[in-house]
Amino acid sequence: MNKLNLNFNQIIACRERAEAIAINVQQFIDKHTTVSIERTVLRLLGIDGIDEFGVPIPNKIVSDVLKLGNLSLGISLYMASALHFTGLNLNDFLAKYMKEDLNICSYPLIDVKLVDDILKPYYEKHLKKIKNNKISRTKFLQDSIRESNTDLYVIVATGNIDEDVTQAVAAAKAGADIIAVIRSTGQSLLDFVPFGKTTEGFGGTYATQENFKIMRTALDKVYEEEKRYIKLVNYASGLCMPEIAAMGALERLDVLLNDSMYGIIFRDINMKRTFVDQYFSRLINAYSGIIINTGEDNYLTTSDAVSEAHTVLASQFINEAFAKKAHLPENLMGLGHAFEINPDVENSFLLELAQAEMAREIFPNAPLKYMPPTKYINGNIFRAYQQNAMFNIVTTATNQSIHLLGMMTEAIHTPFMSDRYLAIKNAKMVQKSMKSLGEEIEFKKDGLIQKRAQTVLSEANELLEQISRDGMFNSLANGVFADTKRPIDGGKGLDGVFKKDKNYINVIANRMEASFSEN
Amino acid sequence: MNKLNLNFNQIIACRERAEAIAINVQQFIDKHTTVSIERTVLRLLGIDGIDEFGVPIPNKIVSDVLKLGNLSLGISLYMASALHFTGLNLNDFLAKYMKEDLNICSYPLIDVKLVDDILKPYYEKHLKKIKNNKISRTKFLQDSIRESNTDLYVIVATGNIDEDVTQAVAAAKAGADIIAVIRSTGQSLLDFVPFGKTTEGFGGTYATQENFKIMRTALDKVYEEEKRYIKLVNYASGLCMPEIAAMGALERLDVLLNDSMYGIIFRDINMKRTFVDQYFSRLINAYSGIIINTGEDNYLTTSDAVSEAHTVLASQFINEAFAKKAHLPENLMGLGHAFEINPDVENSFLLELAQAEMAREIFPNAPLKYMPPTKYINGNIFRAYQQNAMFNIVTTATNQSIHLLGMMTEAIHTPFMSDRYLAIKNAKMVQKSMKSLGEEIEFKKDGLIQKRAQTVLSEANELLEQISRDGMFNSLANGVFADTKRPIDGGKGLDGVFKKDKNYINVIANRMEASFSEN
Amino acid sequence: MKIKPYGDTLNDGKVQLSFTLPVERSPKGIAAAKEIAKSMGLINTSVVHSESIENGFSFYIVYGTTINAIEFDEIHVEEITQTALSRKDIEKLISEKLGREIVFVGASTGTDAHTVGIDAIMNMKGFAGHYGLERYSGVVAHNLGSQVLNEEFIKEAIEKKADVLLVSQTVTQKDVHLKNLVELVELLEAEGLRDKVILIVGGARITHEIAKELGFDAGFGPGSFAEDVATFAVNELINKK
Amino acid sequence: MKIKPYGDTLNDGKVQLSFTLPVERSPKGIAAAKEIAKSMGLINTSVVHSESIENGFSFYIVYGTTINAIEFDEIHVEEITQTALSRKDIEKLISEKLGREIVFVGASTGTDAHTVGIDAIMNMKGFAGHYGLERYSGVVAHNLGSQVLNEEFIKEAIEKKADVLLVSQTVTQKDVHLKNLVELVELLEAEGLRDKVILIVGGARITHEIAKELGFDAGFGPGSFAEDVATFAVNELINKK
Ligand code: B12
Ligand code: B12
Ligand SMILES: Cc1ncc(COP(=O)(O)O)c(C=O)c1O
Ligand SMILES: Cc1ncc(COP(=O)(O)O)c(C=O)c1O
Repeated sequence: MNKLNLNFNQIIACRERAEAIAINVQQFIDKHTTVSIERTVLRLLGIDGIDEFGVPIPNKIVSDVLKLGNLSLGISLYMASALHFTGLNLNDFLAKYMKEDLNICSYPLIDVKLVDDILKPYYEKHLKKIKNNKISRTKFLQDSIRESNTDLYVIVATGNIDEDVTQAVAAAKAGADIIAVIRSTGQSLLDFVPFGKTTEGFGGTYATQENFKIMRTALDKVYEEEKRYIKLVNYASGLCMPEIAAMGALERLDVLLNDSMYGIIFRDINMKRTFVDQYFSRLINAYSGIIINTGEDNYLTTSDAVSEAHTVLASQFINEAFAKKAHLPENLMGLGHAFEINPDVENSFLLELAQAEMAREIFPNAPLKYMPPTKYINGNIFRAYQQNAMFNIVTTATNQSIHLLGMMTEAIHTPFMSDRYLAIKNAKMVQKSMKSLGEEIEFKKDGLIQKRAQTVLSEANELLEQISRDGMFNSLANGVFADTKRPIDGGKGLDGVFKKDKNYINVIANRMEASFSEN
Repeated sequence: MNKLNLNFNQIIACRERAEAIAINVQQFIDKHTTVSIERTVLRLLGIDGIDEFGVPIPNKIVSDVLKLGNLSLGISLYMASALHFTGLNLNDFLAKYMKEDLNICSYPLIDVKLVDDILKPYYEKHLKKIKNNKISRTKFLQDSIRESNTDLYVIVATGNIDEDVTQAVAAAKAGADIIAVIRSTGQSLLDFVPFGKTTEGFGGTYATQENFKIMRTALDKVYEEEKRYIKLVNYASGLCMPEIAAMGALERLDVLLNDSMYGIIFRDINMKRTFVDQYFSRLINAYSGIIINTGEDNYLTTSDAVSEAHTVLASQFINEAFAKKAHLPENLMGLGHAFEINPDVENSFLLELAQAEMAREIFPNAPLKYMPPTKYINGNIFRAYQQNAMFNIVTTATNQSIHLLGMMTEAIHTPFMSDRYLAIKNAKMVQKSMKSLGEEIEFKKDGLIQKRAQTVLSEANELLEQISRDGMFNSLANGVFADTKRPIDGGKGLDGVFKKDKNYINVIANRMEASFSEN
Repeated sequence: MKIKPYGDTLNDGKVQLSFTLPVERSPKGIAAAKEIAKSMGLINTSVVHSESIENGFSFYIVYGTTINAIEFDEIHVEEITQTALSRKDIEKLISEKLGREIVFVGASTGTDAHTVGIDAIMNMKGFAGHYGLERYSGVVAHNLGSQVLNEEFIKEAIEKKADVLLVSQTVTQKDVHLKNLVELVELLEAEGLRDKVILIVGGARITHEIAKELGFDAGFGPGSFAEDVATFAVNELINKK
Repeated sequence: MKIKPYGDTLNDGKVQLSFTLPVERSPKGIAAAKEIAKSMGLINTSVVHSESIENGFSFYIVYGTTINAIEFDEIHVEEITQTALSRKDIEKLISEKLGREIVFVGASTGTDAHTVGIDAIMNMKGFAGHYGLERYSGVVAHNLGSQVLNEEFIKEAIEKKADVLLVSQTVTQKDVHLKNLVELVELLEAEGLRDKVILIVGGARITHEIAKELGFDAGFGPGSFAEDVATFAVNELINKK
């Protein structure tokens, strides 16, 4: 497809530059681990639950090592050593550990070579579960009735998982294909994952494994009733990125928002911390067949969508390169972009159309995530409904994959049930009445639409060149994205980053990486 | 412009067939006059006002002739004879006539050759006024600021002319270019025009000359304030078609709904009556520079917009031919069409786009009147707002001239002030954000859009062929338009039609026709 | 069961409203909009949008929480409870229980020229896949069209020996339909005909409740089909026998 | 002057409302929707749309006439009455009347990560063509960014010798902003700082009235610019002198 007459050499150049940028960051990543990565290892061994103070056991164990051990060696070693010396199985050991208030560092460390053998039975059990989830998902999707290539995505955000279920099921039955449970404000800055079912959150519902399970069960019921598999989304970006990825894999989530750049820019998370976390979390996603969604769309909420369009594209190239490094196939790369141009700009719709078509042509196999207008939505719900219709039109004309529905009350509150319902109807009307629009219209040669796409592409190329020259860390410090500058050693979570010892071991990462080289 | 790859020979064939149909009807028209035509003559001599029972003086005079004279000779003869024999000027005669309750037939009839000389001073005065109106309009329009080639048209319909003014001025200031004052339900079946200012109507406000003046004055004030000339519309179709045309010309209306076919089908007005009326009323419009609007859009409210699209096009060709006969130049032919396909029809938007573009290409110089979705609007005001946005998009993409704004409350009530305001904002957002859409997109060769237009054109051609074979009267009796059959001698108003005597004279028609052959 | 509107939590009472005020947009206008909402028993009101609509008017969108719950179980609806039979069953009922043709006379009356509704019910073709009364065996359907004055309508009904009168009314502005409908009932009563016919009205703003109030036997709103009307009418005629 | 909402005739009282009910769509649901509207003091209510929204819920759109008029002239608004000065005039005022630099410390506090609002007010570039405070001569503007906890915010304010504190709050779900704002006032009082600073809050759902209620000196909603805040703050500082 080449409706825009894009310069293919430029696209290749962009990919090469992004690759160079990613390689550079990857060198840093490969040398480091984080508290969250180590907790994730524990979770995938099967360690869950909280202590009497509400502290998750994975956190408790990792802080033992922080206090008395050396996390640079990896929690795998400590865990294996403990099991080795106590001679207990994991369950019994954990019971004893909790009851007697032991420290995981109380045991002599064993030879690294023995670690994998000791831990294998535990992690295999959970990786098996994850593989099975992947198989079931594939089957469900094959058997599902689908009316369109575009998945309609809505959010629920009541703060109460039971109410979320009510809303999600109603939305699914009304035609939504994907349900995202937005997290409570502030969760992404917690350096632990809350535990159990929750019914109180602000602007969203806590992401907990139990909440994942509750929602998955509810949506699987919709599948039984309607033979439509409803994809479930949650948000991994934040201080617990890999842990949430692991939980998502275990509970058969289908999509995870998973983007360091979002954490750095919009949550002021330290860049070193989150790049390292991101690699491991994406590895898990790749292993589990979970689509990642990246957050480039957010850039346009703080910077201008007309002049900064190329930053979105540049970042998509970088995110693609990062994703490749983590073995994600293209069909799991849900790169983000957004319809955020001020509608008062003359021909803004044509610019949006150019941008969306461009993303589609440059990333033809990626399940692109397209975000609705948010910034220029105001309290006029009628106007918002129209803007959302225009957004829906662009998706239908350019065949986007994951289509987040705009809400008429975007500027007011997290969606009411009726807001979501009306949003679905809006999209459905467009999908049906404009079904073949994409095939039927062409863009004038060298017209405004073609030229716009060409310009954005070449600006992205320049920006990538500059970033590859300055390095990713410096570029973020200089504020290349979203008009936001983040110091390399600033932000939250840097104290959770550790240089790997030469004896460092991570049984899960090893196992997963091996599985990818097998294929 | 030929984005649709239409067959030009077919267009020419359609025009020829429509011409043949119109010539046939014109033969009937030329032989007849109606009560309303004769009353119009009186009005253009300057006769206005009502008697003590509320009967308009023109009606009173014409009924004198119905009772004691022979209307086939034309009212001009009676009027001239009366003035000749009383030796009074028109004013004095009227005063005497009213005071003494005279009958216009009381005077011996003079030689037809003298009639024009006697009446000339009176009608010249009013035709002069009309010419001046035309000149002022041209000047206002030249001096006006215009943002787009498309005029946004909204209706007011409170029933109360004062409230209408409030609403009209608000709408004009919010960006409306054209204001139509909808008539009260039932007025079109009255065989007289109500007199004076009115403040009570149902579903609309009575069309009276005084109401015209009140609204014209209010809109001219907007011009003074904003340097934007606001066009004023009213509705002529009905039993008083030519009278309203005359009143409109005198009060500087700019557009008149003026279509016999509408009256026949949707008001059950007798076809002979209204064809005859239509000719004279369009002559007046042509003379006054008033745009006519035809009512083909209405067909799709009773018959299916997908299968009967060609009836709209066929009727437009016929209306064009009728208009030519009445000396209307193309730039006054506001042929009607509508966006009325069920939005549940797959690709309905593409069909609408094809239809609108087709009308634009076939009638490139006509100020096409494009009607919004009405039939498939329901009480869901949000859905309606979206449908209206989609309609607005088609207009912007196909460059329609007179764009009636859809109301989100179409299925509920005649518009509230806020409905109209929101409708204008909706259209403005589309006009701005999609400004160059029409130039920038092309339609796939032999794709769905092109094929649809080609099919509709060829079906219209066939229908025109059939109508030219059966004759217009029989075709209407057979229900070719709007699934509605109307017997040739049925409906309202046939008793107001008269065969012209060989001595028939109509000083106004003569003068106007002469003026056209002068040019 | 007490119920309240639902936003995103059961019984949170959330409602959206919009209206215009005849004042300029200003902080005072916004406060006035809030007052209007409060006067409707709303709390936690939030004027989420305000806009000048020119010429001394302004438009407001408000969200709020209504404090009133209503007792759902106590709601009583004047409702036509029979479920519609199929055309076949109706035809059987007519031939078996009435044993004669029944005559429907219908029109869009007064100054109303909207015929799509009455056509949908009466004409052969019907509406949305439901055939109209004309198609029913055992039914004679006379559709008089539009703008039929009440007097003329009654005259035709007598002439055609109507069993059932069908009236369609679409224009409701300034309650013009109510006047026209009441007039019809009065005329029928004056002629001593009211009890001799089944009198039915339909239209976009018609409900069974309104129809009963006005003295009609039944009323049908949007989404009605010939089956609904025929089921009701035939059953009434059988009951009357 | 008594005023009512306006549909198409002065004081016709027309309002539109919409809401969801936790019941299936049915004639009873529609009647319930009407009851809800009536319970809000509406008459001539008309349920113009009803739709099932799946899973035991239904959506309604209602038009009606409110019987309540409100007394417009009696409405009192807590309003910042000073009209905003231009940047130039503000700078002049600072140098002439205060004769020293004034220090603004601002942040999006608590868990709130929305910075566009506070950036619009404080950063060089400003918003919609209005430069931010950073650009003002005589002003030192420290924008601490987002997710700044109240304790940290106060610490920075003390350190930077703030004259004016600017707080931005965007997330209002479950009134999370109110708790956070009240907490800030309490902490400032506990530290004996409340009277030493001008305390200002802004955000999409903030009004001057709410701000005053919460113990702030002023509140700014949508459409505010640096000029508005600066005018208020500088005048307050001059008054305090
Ligand atoms: C089509 C239409 C027209 C067409 C009518 C063509 C025709 N031959 O019927 C035309 C263009 C001519 C027209 C003209 C006017 N219209 Co009109 N029109 C409409 C429109 C778009 C659709 C109505 C329709 O056909 N609905 C489809 C049918 C199937 O639905 P229905 O009538 O409700 O019928 C169903 C049920 O109600 C029921 N039913 C109906 N009748 C009966 C009878 C019986 C016995 C039974 C059992 C059941 C039954 O069964 C039907 C099937 O389910 C509506 C807006 C809208 N979207 O609703 C405006 C609308 C009805 N029109 C309106 C107006 C004001 C007019 C005019 C008066 C405007 C003017 N001043 O010129 C004119 C004049 C008409 C007149 N004198 O009556 C207003 C009425 C406002 C009000 N509430 O009073 C509306 C709502 C538009 C608006 N917002 O202003 N109109
Ligand atoms: C942009 C945006 C984001 C961006 C923020 C990026 C950034 N760096 O700021 C991103 C994508 C990161 C984001 C995330 C979230 N968002 Co957000 N977001 C928005 C959005 C689209 C626009 C807000 C905005 O920038 N407005 C433009 C600015 C200029 O307006 P403003 O803030 O009102 O500022 C003006 C005035 O209020 C005033 N002002 C503001 N602050 C101050 C301070 C002072 C001192 C003064 C004087 C004046 C002043 O002056 C400004 C200029 O006139 C709104 C929806 C909308 N259209 O409003 C949702 C919205 C605010 N977000 C919302 C939510 C829930 C979230 C999340 C919590 C969702 C989640 N659970 O993940 C997250 C997390 C954020 C968190 N922890 O706080 C909700 C809030 C619902 C509610 N009422 O509680 C909204 C309304 C969307 C929705 N309908 O759900 N969001
Ligand atoms: C990439 C990405 N991750 C995560 C989130 C949500 O993060 P949080 O839970 O911190 O609000 C978003 C929200 O838009 C996002 O775009
Ligand atoms: C051509 C034409 N004439 C007249 C009218 C209005 O006629 P009436 O005043 O009879 O409602 C319309 C309304 O749509 C129309 O399309």
